[in-house]
Amino acid sequence: MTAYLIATLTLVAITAITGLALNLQWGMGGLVNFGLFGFYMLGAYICGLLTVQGVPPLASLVGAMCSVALLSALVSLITVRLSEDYLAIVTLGFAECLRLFISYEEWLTRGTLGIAGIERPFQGLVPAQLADTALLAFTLIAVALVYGALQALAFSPFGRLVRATREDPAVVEALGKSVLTVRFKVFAVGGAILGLAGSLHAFYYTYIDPTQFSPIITAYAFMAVVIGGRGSNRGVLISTFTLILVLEGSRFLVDWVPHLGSSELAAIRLILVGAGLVLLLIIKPDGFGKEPRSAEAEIRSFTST
Amino acid sequence: MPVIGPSRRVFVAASFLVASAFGLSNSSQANEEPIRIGILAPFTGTGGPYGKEIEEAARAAAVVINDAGGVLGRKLELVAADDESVPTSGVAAARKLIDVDKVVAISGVWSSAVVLAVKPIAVEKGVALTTVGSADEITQGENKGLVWRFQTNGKDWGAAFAKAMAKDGIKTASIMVLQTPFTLSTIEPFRKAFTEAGGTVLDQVAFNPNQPSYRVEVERIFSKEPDAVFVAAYVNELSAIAKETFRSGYDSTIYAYSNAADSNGKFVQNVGKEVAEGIVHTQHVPIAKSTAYSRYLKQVNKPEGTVATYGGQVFDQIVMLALAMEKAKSTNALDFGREFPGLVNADAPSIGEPAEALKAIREGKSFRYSGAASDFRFAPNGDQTNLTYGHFRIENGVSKLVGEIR
Amino acid sequence: MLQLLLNGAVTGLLLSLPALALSLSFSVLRFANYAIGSYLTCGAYLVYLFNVLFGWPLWIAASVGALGLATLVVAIDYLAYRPLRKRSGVTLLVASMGVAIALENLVRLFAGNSPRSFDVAVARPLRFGGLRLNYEQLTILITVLTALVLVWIIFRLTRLGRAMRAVADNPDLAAVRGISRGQVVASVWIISGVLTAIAGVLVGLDANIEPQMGWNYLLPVFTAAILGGIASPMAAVAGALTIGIAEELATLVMPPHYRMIVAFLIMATLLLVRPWGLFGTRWVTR
Amino acid sequence: MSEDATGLVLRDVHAGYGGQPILHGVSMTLRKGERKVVIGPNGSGKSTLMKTAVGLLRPLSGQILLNGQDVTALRASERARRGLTYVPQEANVFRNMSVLENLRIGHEFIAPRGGLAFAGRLEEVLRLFPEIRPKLGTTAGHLSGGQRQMVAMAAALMPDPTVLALDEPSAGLSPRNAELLFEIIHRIADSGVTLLLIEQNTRLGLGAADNGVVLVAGQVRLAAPTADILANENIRRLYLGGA
Repeated sequence: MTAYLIATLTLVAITAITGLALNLQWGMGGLVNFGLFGFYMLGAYICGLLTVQGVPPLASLVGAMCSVALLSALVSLITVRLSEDYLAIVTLGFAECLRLFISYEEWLTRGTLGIAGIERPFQGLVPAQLADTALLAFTLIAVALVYGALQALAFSPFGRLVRATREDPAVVEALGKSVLTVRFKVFAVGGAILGLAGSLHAFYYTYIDPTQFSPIITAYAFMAVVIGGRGSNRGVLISTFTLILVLEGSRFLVDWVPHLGSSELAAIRLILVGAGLVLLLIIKPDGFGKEPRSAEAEIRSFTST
Repeated sequence: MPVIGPSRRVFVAASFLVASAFGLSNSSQANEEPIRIGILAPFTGTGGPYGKEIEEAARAAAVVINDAGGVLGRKLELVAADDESVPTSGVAAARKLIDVDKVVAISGVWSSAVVLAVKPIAVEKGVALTTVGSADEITQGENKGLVWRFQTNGKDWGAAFAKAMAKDGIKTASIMVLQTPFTLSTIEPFRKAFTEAGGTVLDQVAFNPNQPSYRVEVERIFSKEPDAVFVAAYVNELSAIAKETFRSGYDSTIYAYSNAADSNGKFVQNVGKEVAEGIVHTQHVPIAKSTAYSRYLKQVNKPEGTVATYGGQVFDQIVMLALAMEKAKSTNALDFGREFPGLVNADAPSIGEPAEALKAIREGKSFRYSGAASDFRFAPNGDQTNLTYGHFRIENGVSKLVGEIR
Repeated sequence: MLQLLLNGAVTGLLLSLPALALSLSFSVLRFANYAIGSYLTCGAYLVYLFNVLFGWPLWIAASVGALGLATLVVAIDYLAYRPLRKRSGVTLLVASMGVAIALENLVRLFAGNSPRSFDVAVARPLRFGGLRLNYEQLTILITVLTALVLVWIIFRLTRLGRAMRAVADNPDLAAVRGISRGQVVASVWIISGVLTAIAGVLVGLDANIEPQMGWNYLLPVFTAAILGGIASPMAAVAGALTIGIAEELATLVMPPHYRMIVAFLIMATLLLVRPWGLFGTRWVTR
Repeated sequence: MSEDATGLVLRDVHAGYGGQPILHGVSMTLRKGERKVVIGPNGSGKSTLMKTAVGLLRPLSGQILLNGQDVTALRASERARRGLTYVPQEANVFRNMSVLENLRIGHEFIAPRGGLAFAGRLEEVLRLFPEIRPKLGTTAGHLSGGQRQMVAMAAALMPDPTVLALDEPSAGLSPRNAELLFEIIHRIADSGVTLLLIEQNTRLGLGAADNGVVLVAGQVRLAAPTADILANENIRRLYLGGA
């Protein structure tokens, strides 16, 4: 059981990092990145490919973070001209195309067969029984670092600028700041965090293939941010925990309701997940947390129109 | 303030989860308790159509074994979990099976990608992994005698298609392949064998799972009018493609896997007799002539002659696990896993009835188990060898065995 | 070449009904309904129920199924979306993801995972010289065009149509002009429900009925709607045709499995040049 | 018809956004046939008052009566059907629809069924606005600001309302166009409609009304005939910019 809890907590931590990245890009910056899972996948693949080439895991992780940050920043260039909904579909399409590319370009990515035997950080230094615990510790440190960095960013002048850009890009331009530069940075930092989350995914599973990455990752991240309360990093941490608890906890349904077929139970489980999500949105309108520097009234007037 | 409410609720839920899990793990420690085997199957997602067949077969086998007195005096208990046909969910479900339910083996496992993702955990935790996944990579690498494939590997199956075509006098063929590890693994061997036998491959297209339509692919492949088209896909894609081919007015013969083109009779039921007419499929046999297979069909209330390939294979998995544990007198997978080859490779009389086989082990008699899905033997790496492939043709809605290929 | 154009146009028409339904609900409710795919699936299964289990002729089954789906869609709006109406579009989008997951699995719970077909015999194609047109394509062609004409008439020439366009154009002004938003919202859902159910039947005829069928159409439908300019429903039809034909023609120059990339590139380029969509007029967010 | 023949009454209305009140107890009475203008500095709550009066904003407390009946709980669409029509400040036409369609929508959801026929009303309204007759087929979004304002007013007049509420009709117009528009407002007022007007341009606004209300910080500072307001030195200095 302990081993299962450790594994599940690692999953919570990775999802939390993804949620934090989205909270920066969409929660604070207002950029609807539906292609989140593509950047996450890219992080996993770059990290995985580098590792199996013999690059040390930590170096692969840094490499993945840098490359995803760069690519992500490039994608931000299209945001200038696109409104919210269009940005959503363009990033989603981009991610889907990326997945097609990874599925078919076998010479580079091993295609649908995936990459097996990815080495974890400190693999040789930790006894095998403690490997999962070590990875959990490593992941939790990563969560703490990302959380700390994003909190610092949220309270910094740049954080205010990001929020201002979300509220009214025209005003920011009028103040002589470049909206594009702000978005470029937001996408780059968010991309680096997604690269980190993807790399941790690769370390956790030690095997990656294209079917592991689907829009459901994006959906979970959005659920985490919306339930957590848009803009609140602490809220995201609480809501990811709740989310994974619901998703994983529902696997135990099988043990409590033994007289239904597994196909039916599997379906019931997912029905409950979907309905639970809607219910949570209805009964918990403001999520679990609040945005720093309470720009609440402003935010509310923004979201209600 | 807003934080207190939810976090308390989270805490309560978490402790509930932990408590229930401990309840389970404690109970599984007592010796008279049942031996647990995990069924990891695709109940939702791409593999959804096969999940039920897999679970039913496993349950049928467990009933047969338990009716024969169980294993080492204990009952077999199956715990099913949904892998959603996705590796990430598969890993989460497998971890729950291993760490919470304390299963000694994970069986079923349909998707090759799920197997590849679950394998490192199973090997690390010393849990047996029996699968119907077909990708060659599954049995490669250090598996500690834990990973056993109850399915032909892609290489042999691909070659079998080439042989079937040669027998049918096919000169030109094209390939439509679903982009998954298993389906792809049959393509190169097929090409090689088919060209060596003097055939010509005209064209090949790959397509993605869950495409809204296959019209483009059908148009491209069938418009060149090859004698045959090898459609390497599952029942959903094959159904759409077969219908599309028929109503587009093309006549090339479709060759497909039996688990797609028969799939328990569902394929014909889905596309109709007219569309299904003349489609050729292959699968390792005897299926139809085996004692174990008849036992399986009887147990799940299916008529004689039903071709349920995954079902037969999973039935064999559970029976073999039971026999191996009984023979090793251990529920530790590292011990009983090694017994697999000996149970089927022995040069001794064949037994197809699981109850008889169990009895034979208890009495120390020498025998070999002759499986439901095929009369297989095991290679040391975990692959089945020595398989015979059935060569079926659908005529008037029914699959007819027209020959055998070795 | 001509064959490709024909096939592409038919595929595009198939996309156009759900794309129209999507942008219709978007234009009035200002949120992208992610559950449109699972509505399509539900519609197909409802019709399957009447057609195969009750043995009714397909067109009767389809009519009853369409009404059934419309009722379901209105009920979902009442239960899930209405309590969230004051919230941001993205909150509603996330809620619709929840609805999508729940609905798809509700179908799975009752109908299982195996692919199914309507009780309609598959027939060989009609041939016009070298051009082949199969009966499903013909059905799609006639049904979709009829549906589109009807929707156009409702839109342009009826009181209800004016009310819908007014709410889409300016909800506050529509309210002070005496238009009850609640009724318009309900009508929009009913029309979307009917259109989506018809699309479900056509997709089921074209491929299979299976729990994932709507999900598979989700991305092309969204792309088509956005290509047309998501807030202008009739333009979604043009967007759908563009996608259908472009993907088909793309296979002339690249492997078919990459044809989605072509659709994506067209969309991305177009949005950069005309950020308000192909045929849409400029529409201001917020 | 109620016995005291009042058009619109607001009683101690508190209203605002997100729980933050902007109006702090506003009361006013608009008699039948009266022309009343609300003036006041920016942010004094004029628009909030208007939105509350027509039903786009629900008051936190207080009461609103229309023709003697309590309409506080009714939505804008229901108040419109009871004879209160409204021309918002911006976005006052359906931009993607033709002028004719705008007028039709102004009529068909409000006018009682079996009441005045559309064609008849259209003629009457076009007599008030001869300028838009040639533009009937044009898409409203393509009109100039002044023309759009006219279409908006015409649409609001289509159902033959008892009370017409205008929110800053001169906003965004050139002084010349604003003058022209107010000539039309005079014409409308002369047709006998009860008029509630909010106007930034106090000179034009006061010129078009019988009575004025000065709103400051969400409270009524002064309610008096327009002539008295124009004569009031303090008000002149504070709000009329010495005009």
